[in-house]
Amino acid sequence: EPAAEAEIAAQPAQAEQRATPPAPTATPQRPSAPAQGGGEEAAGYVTPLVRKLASEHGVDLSSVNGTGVGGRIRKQDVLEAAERAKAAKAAPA
Amino acid sequence: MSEPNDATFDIVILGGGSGGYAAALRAAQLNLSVALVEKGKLGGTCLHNGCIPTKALLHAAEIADQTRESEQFGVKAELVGIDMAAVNSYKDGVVARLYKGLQGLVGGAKNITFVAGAGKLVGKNVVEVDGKRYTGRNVVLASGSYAKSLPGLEIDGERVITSDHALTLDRVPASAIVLGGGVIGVEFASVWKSFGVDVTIIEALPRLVAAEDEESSKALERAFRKRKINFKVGKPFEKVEKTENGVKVTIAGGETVEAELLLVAVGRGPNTANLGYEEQGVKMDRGYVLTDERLRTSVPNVYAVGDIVPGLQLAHRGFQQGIFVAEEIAGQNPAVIDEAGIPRVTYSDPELASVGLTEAKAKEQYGADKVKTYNYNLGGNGKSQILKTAGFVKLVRVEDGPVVGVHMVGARVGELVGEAQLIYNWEAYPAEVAQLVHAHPTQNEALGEAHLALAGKPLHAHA
Amino acid sequence: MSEPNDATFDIVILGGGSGGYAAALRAAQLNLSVALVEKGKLGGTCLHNGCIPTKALLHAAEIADQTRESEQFGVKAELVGIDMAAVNSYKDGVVARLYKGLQGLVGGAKNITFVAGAGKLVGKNVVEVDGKRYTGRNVVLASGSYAKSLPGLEIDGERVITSDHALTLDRVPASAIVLGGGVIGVEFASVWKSFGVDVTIIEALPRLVAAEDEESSKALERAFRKRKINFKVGKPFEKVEKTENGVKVTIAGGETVEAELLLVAVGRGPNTANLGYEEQGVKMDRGYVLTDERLRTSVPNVYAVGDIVPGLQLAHRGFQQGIFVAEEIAGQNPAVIDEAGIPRVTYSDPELASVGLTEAKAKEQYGADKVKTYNYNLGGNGKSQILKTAGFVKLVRVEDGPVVGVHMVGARVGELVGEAQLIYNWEAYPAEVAQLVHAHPTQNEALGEAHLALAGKPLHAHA
Ligand SMILES: Cc1cc2nc3c(=O)[nH]c(=O)nc-3n(C[C@H](O)[C@H](O)[C@H](O)COP(=O)(O)OP(=O)(O)OC[C@H]3O[C@@H](n4cnc5c(N)ncnc54)[C@H](O)[C@@H]3O)c2cc1C
Ligand SMILES: Cc1cc2nc3c(=O)[nH]c(=O)nc-3n(C[C@H](O)[C@H](O)[C@H](O)COP(=O)(O)OP(=O)(O)OC[C@H]3O[C@@H](n4cnc5c(N)ncnc54)[C@H](O)[C@@H]3O)c2cc1C
Repeated sequence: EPAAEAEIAAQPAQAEQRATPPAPTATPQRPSAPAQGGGEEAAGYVTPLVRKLASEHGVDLSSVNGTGVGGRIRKQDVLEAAERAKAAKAAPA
Repeated sequence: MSEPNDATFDIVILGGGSGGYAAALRAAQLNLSVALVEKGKLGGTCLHNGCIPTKALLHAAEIADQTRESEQFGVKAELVGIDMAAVNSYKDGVVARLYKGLQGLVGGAKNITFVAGAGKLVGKNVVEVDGKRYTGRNVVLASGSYAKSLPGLEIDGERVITSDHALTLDRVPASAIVLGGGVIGVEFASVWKSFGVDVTIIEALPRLVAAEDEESSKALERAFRKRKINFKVGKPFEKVEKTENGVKVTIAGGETVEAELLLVAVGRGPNTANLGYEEQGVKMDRGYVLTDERLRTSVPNVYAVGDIVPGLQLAHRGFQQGIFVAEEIAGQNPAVIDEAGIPRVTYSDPELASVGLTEAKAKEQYGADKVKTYNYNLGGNGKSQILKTAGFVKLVRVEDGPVVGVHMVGARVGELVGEAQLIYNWEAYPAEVAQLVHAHPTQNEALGEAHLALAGKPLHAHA
Repeated sequence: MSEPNDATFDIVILGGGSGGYAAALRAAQLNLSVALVEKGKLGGTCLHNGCIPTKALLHAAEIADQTRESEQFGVKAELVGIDMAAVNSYKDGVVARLYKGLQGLVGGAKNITFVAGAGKLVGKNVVEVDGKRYTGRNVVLASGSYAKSLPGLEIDGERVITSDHALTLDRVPASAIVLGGGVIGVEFASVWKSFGVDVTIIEALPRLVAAEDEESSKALERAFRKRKINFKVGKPFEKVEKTENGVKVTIAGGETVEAELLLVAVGRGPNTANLGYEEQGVKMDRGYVLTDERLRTSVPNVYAVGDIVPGLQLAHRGFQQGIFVAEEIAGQNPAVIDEAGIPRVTYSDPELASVGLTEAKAKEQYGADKVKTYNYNLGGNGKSQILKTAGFVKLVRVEDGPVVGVHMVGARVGELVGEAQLIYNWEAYPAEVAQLVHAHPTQNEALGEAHLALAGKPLHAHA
């Protein structure tokens, strides 16, 4: 048997597994919204650029639903939250 | 939290490599009690047979090359030769020092019980070592990987060897064939060429380091051609025969290559056979342990980390996963790891470094019309000119969006991946990096220049 | 916007160094018409007599050292000697290639008119060159700096020299005294020692590289002591006398040092005398041009950039200021530059790199009880062990706040400053960096480890 087949097979197979994560064997659970401020004890995932953007737009990160990998809050999420807040304010009481 | 007085631990970890020991150290910090089972040496593959010894060889290789080419820089020197015994004692010295440091860290953690011996999962929460049972409220599988071979290709440790043997070679061979043009293969090819070996790489896939961006492969191939490292890509291996003084390899189409030895570097297989995983109900696929994104296996409270989990086989992925699992068990609810955000370095000469998506992957994910790239040639980078290295920094971005891939080729670019890692993981836009003008003259300046150009304001570059 | 048909430009720039040409290139991109006046060579000090040639010498020095110490790595080699003519032709080759590239960039920009000759500000918006007047809606002063001396210390270019002469020296002196332990002084001392020169640094301030964090100075001094680079700190220079074959320097207290030559590296003075600045009403202070944070001088529409503006005298600060001014004139309202966010690198062996505040400055600014630091020793960093370098990564943070200073010492750490620059300027918290595990084994991993430790979760470090 041409042994090299195995090599060809091995790498793409791994790559594939990478692209499509193995079927979850337990219910995947979304991490709770990252804590603000990046305190050491805080779990979750905040990035400085998102934090800055949030503070510029007065967005409370704990109220933002992250759409990035594993629930990471993306810039887009912050901008959308800011838009919603603006719209809500503009809307008649 | 609890003490192992009833031989029950918060966590029993099977394997003391990058993934296992990182989990143990982080768990201990979080006041969890740990049994860390290791049959070989604490530190595992990376420290003893992987990352560290190979990078020591690569540095000795760099020194050999610089000495050989020193006249270009005005330094008159003569390369007398490679003293392999001395190279090995340098390499072993580095490993020994780091090993001692690691032993100090693990030994100094009061709530880690180090268990020397081969362990087996004999219950869903029990690891047995030499007849003694260690029960854990949680178990972490971290048994690592081994150098694979191909069917019918027998490793004899003399003429047909793996990286394990290559790392303890007591001589510089006259010639070598490297089977496999992945990271490990090109690193050894690079070392050997610098040591004066006539090297040929054989790779079944159409390019070297095929997991990298296509432009990176092309640049590496160009550099290797210049270094007179032979390679044959796109042609699978067919067979190897012993000759009087070495080996003869036949590849598809009938072409043969002869050399003193053959290094088999066709990948690493998960070290999971006969360890009781399947018997205890852990779901597996071709020997790999399947987990969800929180590294849980199919058995409750049993986690897996490192090379046995499908994905990138890298030491720092093991560290990150080990830390993740410890924090998860401690109830800290850590953020899921983005596999694409893990930096990748190939330490050959030239080095390759990347993080995020290749151009091809980004186009697949976002659509070809939504992806923009910029390639900054190191020809415009002063420090790279000083080092006389060639290469580039290539950025992949989403239109009106962040940088989603960074790909670099050139001497020493591995060190630039730390910055690239922040850019990718923090989803920076080119303009956010561009406003920070980098130190002159550095190589990291090339990363800055690439962002300046992609932000529409090139400095030392044409638009 | 406008064409220079009536000899009126959007911007007239006086000086084609780092600050001036960056302003010109950015302005041209923004469709402004530019007259760029340069009396010497486009590229200025940095390209021709500063950054680039010194770093070429430092790389030749690195090669010499590595060859000398190659046996430690198992490479048997013999250092025959330094061929200064060859070193210089390597150095000049690098400069020439980059010069050509820069000329291409400036020459290729349609709306930049390059004016060769010495300019003088003869009106608030007029620069005269060889009798010809160039009028600008805006003027940018970018005339740079020159090597200063001390009162009574005469530069003869033979035995008492500045960096300009040191860069064209056609021999390796047997011994040298370096007056000034700042960046330029320690870089030359480092080069010469590697070339085999017996070097003594004399510095009036109490430590070498006194602008850096005190721990960085200490580490550099320790390393220099090990390299047998002599230095005397805290004692001002008193006088120099010629001896039969060289010079004799007397320092405060009467101690004398003799050597073949004396390099005067006591700082750079602004090149602003007799250029018409004061006559046109530009406010100055001891020769420096005063500006506000938007780089406006006291005369409307006259800006200043680079070494003539008080602050860090660094090429990339000049780039950044040049870009800023061009964008400001184009009405883009760029963000003010944070001077502390500009990275600083000393390219000696070992290298020093820093960004943000020193520990002392941070304590001054935030209060001593509000500042936390962490010093990660490179002894725990695999790649640094492989390079056999010593040093550290030190972080300075505000309690419950961001990292406000990063200080690094060790071979090649200059390349890590790109990442440090993002951390400081993006105001990252230690935990935000700590969640990204760095590539193993790299030196940038040490930056990661320091953040892990400061975030309370050390990996390869004791807490
Ligand atoms: C030549 C080479 C070079 C490499 N270079 C790099 C590099 O530069 N950078 C990088 O990031 N990665 C590199 N790697 C990959 C890296 O070494 C691995 O990704 C990493 O070691 C995986 O960690 P791990 O904990 O999963 O497994 P391992 O490090 O393999 O550790 C597993 C441990 O488990 C132990 N074990 C196994 N079974 C049992 C048992 N039954 N009982 C008790 N103990 C057991 C083993 O003895 C071993 O110590 C390299 C690998 C190789 C081979
Ligand atoms: C030895 C040495 C090493 C250095 N190393 C580094 C380093 O590694 N990294 C770093 O960041 N910085 C380094 N510097 C500092 C760096 O060179 C300066 O900060 C930078 O060059 C300043 O740029 P500039 O545009 O203000 O001035 P300059 O580069 O000095 O340019 C000013 C230009 O104006 C021209 N000019 C002056 N007067 C007139 C006139 N009347 N008419 C026409 N033209 C005129 C000059 O000819 C010159 O070309 C180094 C400096 C030295 C001396």
